[in-house]
Amino acid sequence: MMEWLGPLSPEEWQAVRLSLRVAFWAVATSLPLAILVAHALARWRFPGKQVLNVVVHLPLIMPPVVTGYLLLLTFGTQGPIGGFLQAHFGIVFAFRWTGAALAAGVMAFPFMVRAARLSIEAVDPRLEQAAATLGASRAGIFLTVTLPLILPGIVAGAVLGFAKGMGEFGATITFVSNIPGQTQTLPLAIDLMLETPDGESRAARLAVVSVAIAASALVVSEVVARRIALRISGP
Amino acid sequence: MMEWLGPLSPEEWQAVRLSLRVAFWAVATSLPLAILVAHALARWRFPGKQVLNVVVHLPLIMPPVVTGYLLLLTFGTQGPIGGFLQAHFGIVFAFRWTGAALAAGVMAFPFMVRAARLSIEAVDPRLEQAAATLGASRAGIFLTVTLPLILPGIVAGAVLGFAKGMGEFGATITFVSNIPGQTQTLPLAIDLMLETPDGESRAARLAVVSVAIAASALVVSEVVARRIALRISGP
Amino acid sequence: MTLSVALHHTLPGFVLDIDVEAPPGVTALFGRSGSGKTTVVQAVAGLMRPDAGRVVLDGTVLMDSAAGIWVPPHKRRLGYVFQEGRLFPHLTVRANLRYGRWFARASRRDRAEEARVVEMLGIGDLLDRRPGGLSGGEKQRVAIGRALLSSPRMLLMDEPLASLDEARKEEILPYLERLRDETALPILYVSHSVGEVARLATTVVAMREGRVVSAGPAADVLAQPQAVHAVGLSEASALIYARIAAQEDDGLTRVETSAGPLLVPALSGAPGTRIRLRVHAQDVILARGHPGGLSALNILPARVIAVRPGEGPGVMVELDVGEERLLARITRRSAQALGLAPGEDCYAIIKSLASTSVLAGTPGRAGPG
Amino acid sequence: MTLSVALHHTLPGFVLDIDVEAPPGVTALFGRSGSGKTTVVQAVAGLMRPDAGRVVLDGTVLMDSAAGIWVPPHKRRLGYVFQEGRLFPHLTVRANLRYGRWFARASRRDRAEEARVVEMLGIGDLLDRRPGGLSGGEKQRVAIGRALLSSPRMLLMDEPLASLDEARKEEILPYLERLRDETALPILYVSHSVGEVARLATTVVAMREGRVVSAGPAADVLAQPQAVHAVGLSEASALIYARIAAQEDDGLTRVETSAGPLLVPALSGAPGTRIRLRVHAQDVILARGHPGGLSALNILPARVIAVRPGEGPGVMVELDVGEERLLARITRRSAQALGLAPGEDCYAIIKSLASTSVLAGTPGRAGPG
Amino acid sequence: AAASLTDAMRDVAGRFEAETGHDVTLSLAGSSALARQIQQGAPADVYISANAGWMDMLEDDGLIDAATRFDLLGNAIVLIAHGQDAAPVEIGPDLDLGGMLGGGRLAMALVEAVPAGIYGKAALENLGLWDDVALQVAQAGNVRAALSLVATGEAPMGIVYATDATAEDDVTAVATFPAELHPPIDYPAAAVASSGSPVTGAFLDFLRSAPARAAFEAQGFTVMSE
Ligand SMILES: Nc1ncnc2c1ncn2[C@@H]1O[C@H](COP(=O)(O)OP(=O)(O)OP(=O)(O)O)[C@@H](O)[C@H]1O
Ligand SMILES: Nc1ncnc2c1ncn2[C@@H]1O[C@H](COP(=O)(O)OP(=O)(O)OP(=O)(O)O)[C@@H](O)[C@H]1O
Ligand SMILES: [Mg+2]
Ligand SMILES: [Mg+2]
Repeated sequence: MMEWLGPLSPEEWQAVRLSLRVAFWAVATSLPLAILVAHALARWRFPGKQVLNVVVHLPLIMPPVVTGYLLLLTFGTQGPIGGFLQAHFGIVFAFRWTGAALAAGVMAFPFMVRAARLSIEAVDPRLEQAAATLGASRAGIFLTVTLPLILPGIVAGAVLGFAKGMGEFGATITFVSNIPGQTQTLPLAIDLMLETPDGESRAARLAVVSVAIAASALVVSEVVARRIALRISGP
Repeated sequence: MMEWLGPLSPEEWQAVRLSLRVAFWAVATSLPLAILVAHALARWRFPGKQVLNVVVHLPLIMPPVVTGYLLLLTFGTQGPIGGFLQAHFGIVFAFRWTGAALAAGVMAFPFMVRAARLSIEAVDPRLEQAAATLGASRAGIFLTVTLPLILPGIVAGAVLGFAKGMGEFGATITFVSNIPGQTQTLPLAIDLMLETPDGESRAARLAVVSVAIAASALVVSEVVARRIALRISGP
Repeated sequence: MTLSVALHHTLPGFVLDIDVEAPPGVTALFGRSGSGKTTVVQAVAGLMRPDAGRVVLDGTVLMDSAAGIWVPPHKRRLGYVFQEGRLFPHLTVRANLRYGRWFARASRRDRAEEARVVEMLGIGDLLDRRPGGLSGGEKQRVAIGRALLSSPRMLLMDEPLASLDEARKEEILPYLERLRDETALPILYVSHSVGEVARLATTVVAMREGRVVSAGPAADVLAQPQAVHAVGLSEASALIYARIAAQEDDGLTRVETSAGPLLVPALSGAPGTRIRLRVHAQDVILARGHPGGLSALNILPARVIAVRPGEGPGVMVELDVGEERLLARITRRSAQALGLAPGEDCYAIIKSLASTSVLAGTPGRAGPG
Repeated sequence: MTLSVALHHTLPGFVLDIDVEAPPGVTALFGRSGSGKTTVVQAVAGLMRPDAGRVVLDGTVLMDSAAGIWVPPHKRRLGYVFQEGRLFPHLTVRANLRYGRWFARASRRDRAEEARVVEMLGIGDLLDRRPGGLSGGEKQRVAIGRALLSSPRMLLMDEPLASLDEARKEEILPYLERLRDETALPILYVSHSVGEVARLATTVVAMREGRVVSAGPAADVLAQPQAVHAVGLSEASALIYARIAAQEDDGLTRVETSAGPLLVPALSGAPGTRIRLRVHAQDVILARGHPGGLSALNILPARVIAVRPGEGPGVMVELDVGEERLLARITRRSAQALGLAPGEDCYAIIKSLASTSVLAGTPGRAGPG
Repeated sequence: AAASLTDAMRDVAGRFEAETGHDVTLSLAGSSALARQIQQGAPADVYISANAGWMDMLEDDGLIDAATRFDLLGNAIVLIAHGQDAAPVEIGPDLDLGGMLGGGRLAMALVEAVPAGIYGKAALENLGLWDDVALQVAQAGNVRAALSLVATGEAPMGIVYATDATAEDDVTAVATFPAELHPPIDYPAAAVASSGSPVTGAFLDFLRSAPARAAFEAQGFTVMSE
């Protein structure tokens, strides 16, 4: 029981820090792409739109292990993209925290796209038209009208993605394994503890930490989103 | 290679049917609650709103294994709720497909709530006010104005939930184990194949089936949602 | 039914503070943009909770901040025509029109009433369409119909006719007059058009920066200098009461006023029906002697009560004609040339009787005196 | 700059089919609700793609379905005041006003211009607020300001003043007149108010059910019977041209018309400035002999051209006064009593000169003849 | 290394580091995931599998240095029951397993995939009991999950590794399956073929050393003698 109250071990701290880093970068790097894809799905017309839509949702549909395995096949050092990136840019995903971030980003992607898309669809196209008559180009309209109006939805989506990134397990362990200090995020650490005799209470403690972090992010995002929404509808 | 072309084995068919049933019921039973919770989060004011919000998101934040474990502790035959339901209503979740549906529903819940909530927040409250002046009570307003207006978002959320239900693995196996014909959904069957040396090709085949089903649902939902949206904004 | 509204509400940069009693009939809220008219209407509808206040409709307390009474909007049964449409985008025009009936306790109004409203508003062709593709004026007409058909206890209309053409207004105004007179439905009416107000209003409440500058019977307020300020000088007018005497052969109607007979364009109404005429101050020409050989048919003997100089080259001459009061806006130059001064007699030539409204339902005169 | 618009577009239950040329100045689109005015404006702005058509602004082809030319809306540089506001809810009023400048190639208009517009629209107090809490009229004023300040090549205004009070209109209309005259900014103006149209429009296009029923110089169209129908009988009026002669001591301005001098309320403008007067048919009284002792200062000799009977008890008398044409709406009874017939001489007594607008920038008369 | 070796391997790795000064990076996941990662070029030096099958597969693919392969550890599987003091039973063909379950579930790890499940199924088959209970088996994702099912009482009985059974208070190992009933439970270790590290061999040797043996035995494993 003392364990409950005691401070986290250095290794546990490491997992916490790593999870934060992984979830943050997962969201930070994939969010812009998610918004772009959401905009395309909501407002553009192009052939293959439905295909793009399905591809975006794949990580959600497939068992995470399959996603992780596919990531391993494509972004591993032997994979076509992974090999290319390693050869030309020195970017390695395999068994690095970057790979964990990639896995978390991929898994969180559908949620961010969904949130952004629902928000974009709720923007009154007549406002965008008004912006066009005032001289704003498509990109200008997006940056000055659409984006500010969907910010609450984006914040919601980002936090959803962050939470998902904090909790992502299956694809991560399949893709980059469980290497303490490098790819052992909180969920992996928790899982490992659950696999270990007597690990439950330590696992529970880490789970609480994990939940606390994601919950704080959630609450903060609520406040931020509400403030933005108020600014839009308020005086 | 022949395997690729051959028909699914009876056991695989069973997994497909089971997955469909599980995902369908997971969505069907939790969607109304998700809409209610989304409405509460979007429009009501009550103490503990943030707590509810965090609770709703827990399945997303926690590693699925932990969620499954918690489900086992509460909805298992020995758990407080599971025991109660079994004693008074004869409802058993443990090691049944109903348990798989429960796990899928719980895991899909945050997505459905998010989608419904974003849609509700996009409904112009002035329309709801107008309905009130015309004599509609809070429930009347919800049913005649809010709900029809958020239908596209609800459809999107439901399909997201369905896709998640089709892909849910960690919580399901932890809660109801892998019992062929009873709880062995597609992801569990795929996982089993992946755990077996040389199981990849069979796993891939099932993964394709799984993706095809969810993708069809996605495409159909897109069409439905677009039609509803057109009806709203169109002539 | 009477409506009494006392409100106090503070917004950043704007304080609403009013206390008005509206007798039965149409109460017009009048005032410049941003003076708080919509805010008042919203408070009556229950869509805005004022810091403090009390709203009583015909003895029913709709809200009373002191007593903690708050009737929710859907129980108030007020038909609200919003300044900005607010049609339900997912419903057809027909379903929009019938929306209120779904919730009305009794569906008092029947199909015939619906058909009549649809016909009057000219929206018969739109019934199966959705609001998305309607033109601005079409939307507004559907919104009016929706409020009318919700069996309201009172109508709240916020600039309902602003986006409509004159011809359409001419079709809707008589309907509102009938509502006022025949069904005695109280109406709170916001408008910038003095024409509409003069024609419809029993009571006028002139507002300015959240306060009431003058309130009272339409005839009195519209003739008041401070109200005239709110109204705009060129719109100043007098309301005089008359009684239909006879329908003449050539389509004119002869009415009897306390100052003598007048001929007005055809008015429906049996002899004896009480009516109200709006006489634009700008439409009155004054003459010292009785002028002959003019195309103007209406010439009334009058006595000058006052000559009020304005800011510009004009003066406002207040006249006694019989028991009525008339306003004439003429140039100072003419006033001097004609030697008009209080007590002098003259003739008022009335060119056009801008709006005439039948007052069938109003028992007796609605003003003091 | 001239605008030429030819459009053909089919909607379920509505066919738009127009082809109009608009010379420089203000072109008013006039017609009943649902006649297709907004659709035309949207096509000009590029917010609607007609089935077929061609829009040319001053030589620049904005769209041509036959040639496959399509200039996207943001490259057209048209300042559009929408019928329904469309302010950006996330931006302050100030940012809304400046929005167009962010994208204007050159920020031609400076701070002074902005201050002037803000002052004219009376929105100085609102600059730091967001549109959410603005009143209906305030929103509309900001929308006008936003369009004005976007350095447009042309203004498209869809009922811009509908929700404003008379006093505010009186502040905005002169500004629009100045724009028309001084900067020669072409304006496509939709309005239901004949007053506004008569005052502003160089050209009037009367529409009905998606078609043009008459188009041409304002003076001509507003006097036409079929246009009068679109306008509403009570709004029929003539436009006559005049030149400022002198400013009198008592605040009146003496203007010279081809038929003789008239006195009008103070008009700014140097002697010699060309102006246009709108004379409401209803404001004209006719007399056989020269009437004396009247408060009306403006009496012009006239000759009857035609006496057109209407549907009711009234007739429309068309008159020659000097080189101008005047309309008088009087009762049939008076017409008979006075023996008015084509060719007869009489006097036209003009009570009020409803709207007068200065035509400083217009070189010569804008109509044919 | 296989996830089930977590604590033992941490201990061993710590001792190795202390002794030699070399850093050891542990990658702990399911044997299958690790095998696939090695297939995809994971920069691993030593692979310790909980399942000979995956090691065989890598060996067939030439991804491990077959010469270095040896069976590191052994384990036993036990029958466990819920509760602190369930009565011991005798394993034999006439064991009334169905009766003991009383309609409840027999918790095992995946019987087709996870070694503990495979061994358990083999043992039951050899006893002729499999067909009786096959429909009552709840296959958990791993041994620990099966253990949890019994610990919570969700399943009255289960089959797990002896090493796991000792860890849980709420279960009692009521019998140990004789080793001859199932294929040998071994944890093979081998050097990965692509390993470039000079200390790979030293580490493999260390795994067989006395300190390592002590560490493994402390966790309940039997260390296979050469
Ligand atoms: N949330 C708010 N914060 C600050 N001021 C507000 C807010 N809401 C309304 N106001 C101000 O209150 C005043 C009254 O608004 P209201 O809508 O009642 O005006 P109105 O008389 O209806 O005007 P209009 O004729 O333009 O519709 C306006 O000046 C408006 O800017
Ligand atoms: N999508 C559509 N489908 C069918 N009819 C349409 C559609 N969009 C517009 N219309 C019709 O086209 C006609 C012209 O509309 P428009 O908005 O141009 O009218 P308007 O002249 O601006 O009227 P108002 O003065 O009321 O604003 C209307 O009758 C309208 O109902
Ligand atoms: Mg208002
Ligand atoms: Mg329009």
